[in-house]
Amino acid sequence: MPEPREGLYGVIAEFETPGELVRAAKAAHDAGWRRMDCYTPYPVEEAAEAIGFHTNKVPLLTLVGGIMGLVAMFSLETWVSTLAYPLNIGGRPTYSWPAFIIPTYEWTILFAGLSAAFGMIALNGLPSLYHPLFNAPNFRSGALDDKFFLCLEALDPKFDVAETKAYLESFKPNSVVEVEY
Amino acid sequence: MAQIFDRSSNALARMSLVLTGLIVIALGVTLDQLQRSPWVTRQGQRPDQPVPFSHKHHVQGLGVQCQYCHTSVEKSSYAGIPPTKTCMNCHAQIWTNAGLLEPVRQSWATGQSLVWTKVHDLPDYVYFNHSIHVNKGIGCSSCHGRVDQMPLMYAQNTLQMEWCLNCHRDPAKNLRPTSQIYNMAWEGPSSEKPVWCSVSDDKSGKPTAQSVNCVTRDPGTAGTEVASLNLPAMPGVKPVAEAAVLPAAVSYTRFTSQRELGNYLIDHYRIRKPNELSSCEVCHR
Amino acid sequence: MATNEILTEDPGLDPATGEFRVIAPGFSFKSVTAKIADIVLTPKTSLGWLLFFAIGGAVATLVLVAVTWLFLKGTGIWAISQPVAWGFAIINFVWWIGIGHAGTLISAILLLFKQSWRNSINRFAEAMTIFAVVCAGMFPLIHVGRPWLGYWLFPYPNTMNVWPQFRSPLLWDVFAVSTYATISIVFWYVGMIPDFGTLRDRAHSNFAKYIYGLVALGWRGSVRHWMRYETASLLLAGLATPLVLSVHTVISFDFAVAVLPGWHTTIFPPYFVAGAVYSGFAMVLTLAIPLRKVYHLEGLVTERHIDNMGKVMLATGSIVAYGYGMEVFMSWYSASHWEAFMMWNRMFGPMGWSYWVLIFCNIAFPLTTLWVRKLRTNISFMFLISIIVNIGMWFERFVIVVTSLYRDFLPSSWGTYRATKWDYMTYIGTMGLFTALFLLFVRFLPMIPMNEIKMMLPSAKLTAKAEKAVGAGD
Amino acid sequence: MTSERGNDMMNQDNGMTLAEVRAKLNGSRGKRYWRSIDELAGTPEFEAAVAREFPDQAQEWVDPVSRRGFMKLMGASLALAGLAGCTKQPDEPIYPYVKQPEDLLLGRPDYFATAYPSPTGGVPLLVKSDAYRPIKVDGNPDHPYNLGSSDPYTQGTLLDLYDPDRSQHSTLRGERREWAEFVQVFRDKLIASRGNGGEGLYFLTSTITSPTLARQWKEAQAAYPKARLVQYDPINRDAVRAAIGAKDLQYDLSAADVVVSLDADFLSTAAFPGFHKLVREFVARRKSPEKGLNRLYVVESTTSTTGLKAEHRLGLRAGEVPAFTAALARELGVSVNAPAATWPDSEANFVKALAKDLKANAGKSVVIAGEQQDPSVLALAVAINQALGNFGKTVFATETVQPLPTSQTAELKALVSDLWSGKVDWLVILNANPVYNAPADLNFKAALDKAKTSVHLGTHIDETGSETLWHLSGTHYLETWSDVRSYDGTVSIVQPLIDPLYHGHSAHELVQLLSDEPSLSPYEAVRTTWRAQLSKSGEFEANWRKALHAGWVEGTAFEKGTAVTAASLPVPAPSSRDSVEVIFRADPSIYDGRFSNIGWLQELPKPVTNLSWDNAALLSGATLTKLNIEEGDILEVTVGGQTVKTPVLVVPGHPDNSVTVYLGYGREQAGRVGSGAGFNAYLLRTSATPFLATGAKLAKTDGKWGFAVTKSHFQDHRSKFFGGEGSGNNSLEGNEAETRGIIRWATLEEFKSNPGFANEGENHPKVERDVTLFPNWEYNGNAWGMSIDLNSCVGCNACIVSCYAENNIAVVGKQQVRIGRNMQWLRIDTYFEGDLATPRAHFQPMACQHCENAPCEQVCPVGATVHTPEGLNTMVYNRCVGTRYCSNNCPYKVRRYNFLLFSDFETESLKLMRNPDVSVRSRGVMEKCSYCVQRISAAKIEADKENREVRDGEVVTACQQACPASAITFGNLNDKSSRVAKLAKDERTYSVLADLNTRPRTTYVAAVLNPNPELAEAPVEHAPAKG
Repeated sequence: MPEPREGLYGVIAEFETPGELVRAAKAAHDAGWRRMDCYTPYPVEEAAEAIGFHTNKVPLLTLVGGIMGLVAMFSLETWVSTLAYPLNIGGRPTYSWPAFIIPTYEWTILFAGLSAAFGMIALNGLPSLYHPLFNAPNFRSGALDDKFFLCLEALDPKFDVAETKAYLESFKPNSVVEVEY
Repeated sequence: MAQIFDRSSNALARMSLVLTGLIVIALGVTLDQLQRSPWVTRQGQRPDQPVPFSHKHHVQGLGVQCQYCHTSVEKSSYAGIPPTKTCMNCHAQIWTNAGLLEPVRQSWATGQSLVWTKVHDLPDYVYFNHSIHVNKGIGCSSCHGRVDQMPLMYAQNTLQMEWCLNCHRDPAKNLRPTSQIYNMAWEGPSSEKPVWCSVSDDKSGKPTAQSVNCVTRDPGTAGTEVASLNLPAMPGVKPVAEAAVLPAAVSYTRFTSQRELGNYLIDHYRIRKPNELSSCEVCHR
Repeated sequence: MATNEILTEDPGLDPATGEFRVIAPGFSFKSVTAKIADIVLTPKTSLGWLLFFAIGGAVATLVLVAVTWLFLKGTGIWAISQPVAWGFAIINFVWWIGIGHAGTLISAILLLFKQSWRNSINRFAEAMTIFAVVCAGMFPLIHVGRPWLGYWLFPYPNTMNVWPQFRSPLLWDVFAVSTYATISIVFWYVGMIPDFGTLRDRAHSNFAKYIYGLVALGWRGSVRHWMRYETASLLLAGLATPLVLSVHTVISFDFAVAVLPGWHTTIFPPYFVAGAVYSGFAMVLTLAIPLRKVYHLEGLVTERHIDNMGKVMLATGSIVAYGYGMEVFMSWYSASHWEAFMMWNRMFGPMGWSYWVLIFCNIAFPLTTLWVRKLRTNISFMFLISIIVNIGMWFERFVIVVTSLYRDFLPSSWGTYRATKWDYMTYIGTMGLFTALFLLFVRFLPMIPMNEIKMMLPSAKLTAKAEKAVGAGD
Repeated sequence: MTSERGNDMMNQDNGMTLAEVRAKLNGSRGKRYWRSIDELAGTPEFEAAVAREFPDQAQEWVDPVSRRGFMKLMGASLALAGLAGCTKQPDEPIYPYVKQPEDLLLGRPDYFATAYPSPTGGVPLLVKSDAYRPIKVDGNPDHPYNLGSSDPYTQGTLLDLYDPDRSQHSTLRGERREWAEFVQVFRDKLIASRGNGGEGLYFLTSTITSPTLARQWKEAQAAYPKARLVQYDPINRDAVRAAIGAKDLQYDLSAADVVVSLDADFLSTAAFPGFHKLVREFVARRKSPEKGLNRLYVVESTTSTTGLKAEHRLGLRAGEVPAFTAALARELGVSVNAPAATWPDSEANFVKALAKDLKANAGKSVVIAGEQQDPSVLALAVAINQALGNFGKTVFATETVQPLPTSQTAELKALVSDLWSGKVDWLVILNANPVYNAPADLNFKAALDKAKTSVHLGTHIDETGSETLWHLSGTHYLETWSDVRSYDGTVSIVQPLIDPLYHGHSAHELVQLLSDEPSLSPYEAVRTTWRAQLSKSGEFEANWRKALHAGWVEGTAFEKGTAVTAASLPVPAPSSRDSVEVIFRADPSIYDGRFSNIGWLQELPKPVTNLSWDNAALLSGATLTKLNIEEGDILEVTVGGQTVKTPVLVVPGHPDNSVTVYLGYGREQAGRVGSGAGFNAYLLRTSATPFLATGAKLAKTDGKWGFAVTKSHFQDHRSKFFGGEGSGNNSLEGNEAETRGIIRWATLEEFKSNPGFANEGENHPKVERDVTLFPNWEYNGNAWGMSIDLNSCVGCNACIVSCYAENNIAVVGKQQVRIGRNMQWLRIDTYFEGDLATPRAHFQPMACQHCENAPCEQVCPVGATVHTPEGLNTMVYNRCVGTRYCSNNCPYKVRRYNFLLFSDFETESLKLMRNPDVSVRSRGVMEKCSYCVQRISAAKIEADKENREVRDGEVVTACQQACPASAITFGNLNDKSSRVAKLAKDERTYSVLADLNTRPRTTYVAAVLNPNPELAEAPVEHAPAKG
């Protein structure tokens, strides 16, 4: 995540409908913008498509977590029952694998689930309690309510304050605002 | 609408998440260590005793044998704490005016017990038997440490279950010839200090533990050094010391490592298998 | 890409199908936010809420008193005895856990099946799950004789070199319930992060801004975040589905693994899971019907929801009925004296009444009436039936636990069971605890997921122009 | 029921000092460890409307949490957790001896021979002593009389020694006094009476059993010829004295093929003289059916285990037994001084068949008469035995075991009349409690006031002790020197195991005060008595030591003769069948009330009824129906103007229009355990009708009583459709026990045609080791196992009490027993069979079966119950968290759970009693039979030290040790030569619930009965035909 710094973060345009946002985002992406993002009150898959975000790593993390849980619990059970303190429990074999399946199963799910949730949060760079966008006067009042935002960021090589603002204005948004770090 | 959080809050939030994780781990490690710490186990602590009795002085200095005071160690679960009379056997004659011994004389005069604080204190649900350990080749120092070097008594070991199991699961590492039970300085055989053991053929009606004969000097060269365990007299059993005078006929095996000796003694002392020794009912009833 | 699906009309929204609408017409993004967020953000707490919270809290103190006395005296204050060593504690545990299942089912399984009508009820169903698991989770801990040693059930390195015994269904419970609780909480929380963002941005007081801001983790609605979020939600749903099936399966193992006639049966896992869902939906109805009335959410929780839940109950109730029938059948077909006697005793023994209560509440009444659509959409009737099924499902566990134990193998050790005031106090107290927790949830957390409702609004549909623009990019 | 007055009086008189002394001994009064005093003490009001099916809960609110407090408990429990958390053990002090006794080896028990002076003859004992504290009482295995067996009373006397409610010092009008002060006053009196020969000096004692005490009394009598000694026990042998004078009858059942009991309950309690030997010899003839079996006929009134064990049992009203005996005698050709009565067919057939069988076995049969019957029954029995030629073969007449045989009731009556006429100057009561147990018509309590000075010597300040002027703290038999004869005459020296706990003094000391050597100690007195006998061959000191060591004095057994003359006594005609009779019997658990304060015995489920903590009016089902009442209803029983209220309990096989009441209950000053339990049946008992009263009136009154019956009593009301008999007259349990193969038995004929009956057929599944999903666990070393012979078990409960003592089992109190929480590790399951009116019963001792495939172990989440390599199902208390799952999953329901804090961790005197080798279990912990693992471990350690295997018979479990019937055998199944391994191979051996494949290590040997073919059995198929 970028460290807080001085200067301009980018320019955001506020749209009334998801359709307008998607159109603008698609156009900007096609125009070569890469440091950009859309902000919507609910998931708009097309917007992600529009800015070229297709895949993410959450499933991989989940798989890795699940395998970790599986291996950890099954080996723990096997070790405990056969090596650490092998006891005769009601005449059952020490390596009672059918009984071991259940905790293993649970831990597989536990680790996978935690990996999915925390993986998502980590990949999203959260927590990010302070974010430059929150400086925009209209962002917090609308972004998670009923407005749709397109942000073109200053880090993009194509960025130029005046030109970018003008470019965004061309999509007829509700407003276009500069965002400071 | 303005920011709710300061710029620094991002770093703070992430740091606190990491910190929380670290604290949880640290807490676990601390608790794990704490339960083994002397604060809990009293390992190495020297509680206040009515008389600052020095095992070092009496054992190392004066050569008093363990069993002189702990009389029932070979016969009973309880090794025995000496009655005041045992102290007075000598201290009626020597150090009769020593201030340190005043509580002993008081006890003798009034008939009130000296009240010691237990140093090796097992929980009440643990049933430990001294006699079986001593009779099967576990020396005093294996558990109690170098008592002969302790001016004031303390517990050398934690006496926790894991510590007990450590040996019950692998007794070979601590077994020694029964002739060496009271030898505080016993360190086990090494290539510098080998041990020679033999088994007497005459096993009729005799505990095999007594028919194992171990010596610390090469029996081929010089006279053997033998100390023996006073087992209760049994019909048809000759004292070991007598048997040991007849070395010529038997063949000795030379041991240079504790592991070899331990395994040899496990066979000949008929030590039970680790799964039997670590079975719950052995200690808990 | 599923672009075509988005353009096709959602059947649930089409009045032509004759289905109830999932959401009443007339809602916009703005009004959805306002409707849901304002319940939470209003500075005024209604008197009714305070009253019910006070009642819930007062009832919850029963648990406190009962558990304090329990810890002072021991489990002997309960009715448990030698043949019947498990009583209310285990019954309540199974009952509460079962109730919890509907929440996970709604949020996870219906999500996977793309049953979008679930969106309105999934949040509070999940909350119900968590609070039910809280109530349930208390019981295994307090029911043991030495609760302060409960941590011995966890595998941790210790100075005794002793480990838990992994063949015991109780240990499986530990893993199943703790996993279930953890995953449910995580799922619930993840689901609320965007809504917390909304609340943060709408809150007036600084304190609310700060608190909601913290728990929102700085959520700002980036579509990249949204995409990962959607993936994670789907994965969690995918994981929670086998989990929820496994949890009640594992709990049924507490009984099925035992040798006791009446417990030792392979039908238990499916029948427990179905029963759990059955009771869970009943509890969702019990909660949803007053809530939509009090908070005027009839537009978001419509008759469609009530009807659908009735159908789910009909389905799961039928599975449960099949389970009961199969038990009876097996007790005859197995030609086992144990089974036959157990079933005779269950029906006609001294505690046979409990079996007939259960048959009436779970089978006779609901499964005859729920077929009727008119009754299914009759709110008061559904409320009544939800209460009856809750009672019936409690008796199911009572029958399983008590009537199997009190007359088992050796006639010499037959006994009986009569609950004490402490049993009742603990049970009723957990209902108070549940109510209090639920009221707190209703007051301080968004009880309907705003973002998921917004997705279903007509205005969320992309215009053809925008669609074309995206399509061109592919 | 009892009144509150006595208790109040005790409080006024003795309250302060009692409290002081208790504070001194215990540091505190001690918590109410058995049951709430409020229930116990003064107010025996009946509980309101409590249906038996739903016993209510103890009122925990009322019961204070006690000083222990929450934190202390938690702390202790955390410490028990084995330092697993951050808990530390507290510092523990060591108190070494100042001078250690030479022969004391701390940590190892010592064993001393002594004897329990039971009123019917001494029980020779070998007492286990740990650091000089007696901790276990068992029979002396070398003694020819009991060969190591014991009985519930004897086992219970250990707790009597340590009873915290024992009198702790002597008192005068409730004020504390020293023994010496009494001696001074008494000596003054004696000096004053010397002139008049001791006139006005009266002694009242329980039956004297000690030859030394008898000798001391005779010497005193010589010095004070006008002094009077009265012996009185409520359960006395006056009938024997009336029938055969100062003689006793001994029976040799090993030579008897046919045994007939005429209301003689010789198998169920030690109250019957010679119990230990009788049981042993009786069951010895039942252990090998292949060698033939004896046959037992029982004609009895109240149902007893003897009757239930019999091949043929005839239930008669007690008043009909004399006439029946006469009929039998007449049938056998004995001349009878009574008119012939007419009998219904069943009885008439019974007499014919019985007489025929007896004639066929003349000289090989025994007729035993009950001592609580009319003397004519005893006299006729002697005549019958004489006619059959049994004397000298199976019956012997000997000198009586009582050194001073008297007719006790008559003597007591004379004493009371002397009291009223003011002749009694001093009344010294020794170890007797007449205020409580004297016949009601004598009104002893009022008469006692007439004595100018009254003295009571006893271990408790009981009903009598609180009425007399002086109370002297007495000694328990384990605290003093004495002697006693066993029923066979062999003398045992009673040697003390411990100094008197409360500075008590014995009757020997008091009687000795009347002699020339008033300060002669009981030790010297006993030595004096036996000096001549022990000097016969060899030196006295050596012989004395030998007698002490062995436990008996050689050559003192009675000579077995045949000379006895039965008095010719009129045979009372039976009362009308419509008139209600009341039968008085000693309680099977607490005898005549002397054991009331022994929690072990109070909590013991009585044989037949399985009732604990109470007595009741025992009725037949038909009488109950006739009276239109239910079990638990309250009945007013009126006999001769006296009325008591008593709850009602049905007993299978009880005669109609007859009520049995057990004596010994309703005590007001027994102590914290016994006071207030049950109702006082002595109030109905008159000196004229001590064991049977007729013309009683029964009337239902208000209220309900909740019984603590440990087993359910449901009748089988199932219709045939649901698998029942359909008659509503059979016990559901009995049917189920049969169907489930829990009880398996056969008649001798069936056994002969199919010796393997126990493991064949649909209801008799057997363990099949090959049927398994996983490999069988191999046991290569020792494999401990137990075998219980169901043909031998007579259900006497000795094993249970022995188990209490050995394993530190807690007593839980009536309320807890009622809701099924008794802690007995071992129980004796009683399964009735057949019609409720004429049942047969099977007794099955049931403890942990130590299943190899233990269902309990598999479900314990913390591994607190696991299998040892030797096959023990071991329970690790300190690991248990108390989920109780193991108990649920135990098909035998033998696990016991500490629902509350049942064990007493506070009362000092009880701490002395505990077995140091067994953990005392705290609350929240499961426990169960361990096969006495502490004994196994001790034996293994000894064997290991000697590098040998444990020998067969080296490990004896506590139950096995106590069993008078040798029904229990324990040992190593892998040792093919061991007795248990041989029994395990016996064809009759079966496993209970074998079809569950739990593979129990405890197996049962199926019973084989030997019915007389002429007395038709109910046509029930017990065993499948061969093939």
